[in-house]
Amino acid sequence: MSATPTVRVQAGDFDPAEETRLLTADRADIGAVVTFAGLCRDEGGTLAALELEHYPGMAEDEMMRVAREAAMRWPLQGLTVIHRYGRIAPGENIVLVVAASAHRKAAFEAADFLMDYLKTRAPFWKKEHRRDGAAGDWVAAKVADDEAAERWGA
Amino acid sequence: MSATPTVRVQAGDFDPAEETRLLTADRADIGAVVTFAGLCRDEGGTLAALELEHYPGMAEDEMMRVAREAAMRWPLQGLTVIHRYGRIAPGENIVLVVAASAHRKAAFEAADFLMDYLKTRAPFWKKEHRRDGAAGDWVAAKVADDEAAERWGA
Amino acid sequence: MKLVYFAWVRERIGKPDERVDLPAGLTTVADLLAWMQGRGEEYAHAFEKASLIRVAIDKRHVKHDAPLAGAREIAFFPPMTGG
Amino acid sequence: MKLVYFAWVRERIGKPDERVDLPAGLTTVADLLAWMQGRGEEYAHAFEKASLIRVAIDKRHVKHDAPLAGAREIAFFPPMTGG
Repeated sequence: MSATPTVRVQAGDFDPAEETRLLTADRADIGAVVTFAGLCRDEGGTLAALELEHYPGMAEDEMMRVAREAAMRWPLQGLTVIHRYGRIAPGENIVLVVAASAHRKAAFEAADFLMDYLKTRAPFWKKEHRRDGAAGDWVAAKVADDEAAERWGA
Repeated sequence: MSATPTVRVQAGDFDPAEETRLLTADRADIGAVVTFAGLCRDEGGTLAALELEHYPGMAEDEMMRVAREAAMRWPLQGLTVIHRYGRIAPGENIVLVVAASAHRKAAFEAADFLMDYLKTRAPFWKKEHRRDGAAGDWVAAKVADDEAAERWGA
Repeated sequence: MKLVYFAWVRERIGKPDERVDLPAGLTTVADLLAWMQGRGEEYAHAFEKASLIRVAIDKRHVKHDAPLAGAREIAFFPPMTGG
Repeated sequence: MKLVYFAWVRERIGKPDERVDLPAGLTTVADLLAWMQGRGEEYAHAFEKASLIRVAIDKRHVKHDAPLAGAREIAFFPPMTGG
């Protein structure tokens, strides 16, 4: 039975090292920790910032549903998922997944699965603010993201 | 063209957060950072420590060959691979991979690939020291590890 | 019924949420989407490609053939782009 | 020729490395493995399952059909268990 996941939706930054430490401290049954950090890119210098809109309440619920699904599919000793909202500048963190397991493949697959599902199921939307002041656009969803989620066959 | 990988073989511990910072600081073209940390497990309390033997020179060379192969296959902005040797206690770090890319899938796949190949090609051997003082054994290689490496079709 | 809008659906309609009395005869999400299209120019614009619009009832994703019965809050939004 | 041993190959032979004059007529790694088996009890033990032993010539992995010509350092070890 996997550990209960930790899920947070927050405006402020997170610290991957501290989140990892919270999962691994004072125990010796973890063999593998995979962390995924998603960062805001500047798109070749054209992007001033991303504005992340979310559906409060549903964002947390949906992230927890996906995290619980991962914890059922893979034997995890710990699982943390954090997603930021609001204005995020290039180079800043957007999303974090930390998956800890006795086994390498479980940690990799759980983190990969979580990111695929967050992209297609967690209610967040990115708007681009352009550096040249022109009106930014909402980022379009990628068909590739739906396909990536489908490969897990849920 | 991917960045030149950083490869280190060392007795001392490493700091995943610091290695990540070195790859991502002062740039805004990275969208995804995947880190894998492999830790020493206590095997249900039976293990006192792992002794990691390595082939100096070849270990670094082979890790760099695998890292360069990953950097050719995936567009990476940064790639760091660190492997420890010597006596390692339960809960301590053994191996670290940090892969940074503009894209999530590249970072995930490169880190996964690297770990599969390190296991089957990097000249390290683990010996178990048991807590009860009985003579420890060399850890046996897993057929599953060879199969995992083969799925990349190199 | 509380209706909630996000991202460009919200921008096109011009408000983040509203309370609306739904007419009798709307059974499914698809029925509601068709009715929304007829509520004025801004709604016609927001829902012009109704098949693209994602819907959540009481903060859970639903398909367009889902029943409306029992819903307290219905959200409309474009495909998600988090992560 | 410098021969180098690791892990249980090293333990069974009882030393980490040695300098050896190889006899004429050894062409491939497989030839060398067969010769090593005959060098005494500890070698017979270390190389009893020769097909399991991994070999590196000048710090690069080679297969058992690889030629020995030009080698300066040959290493013998079990399948690796790093990572």
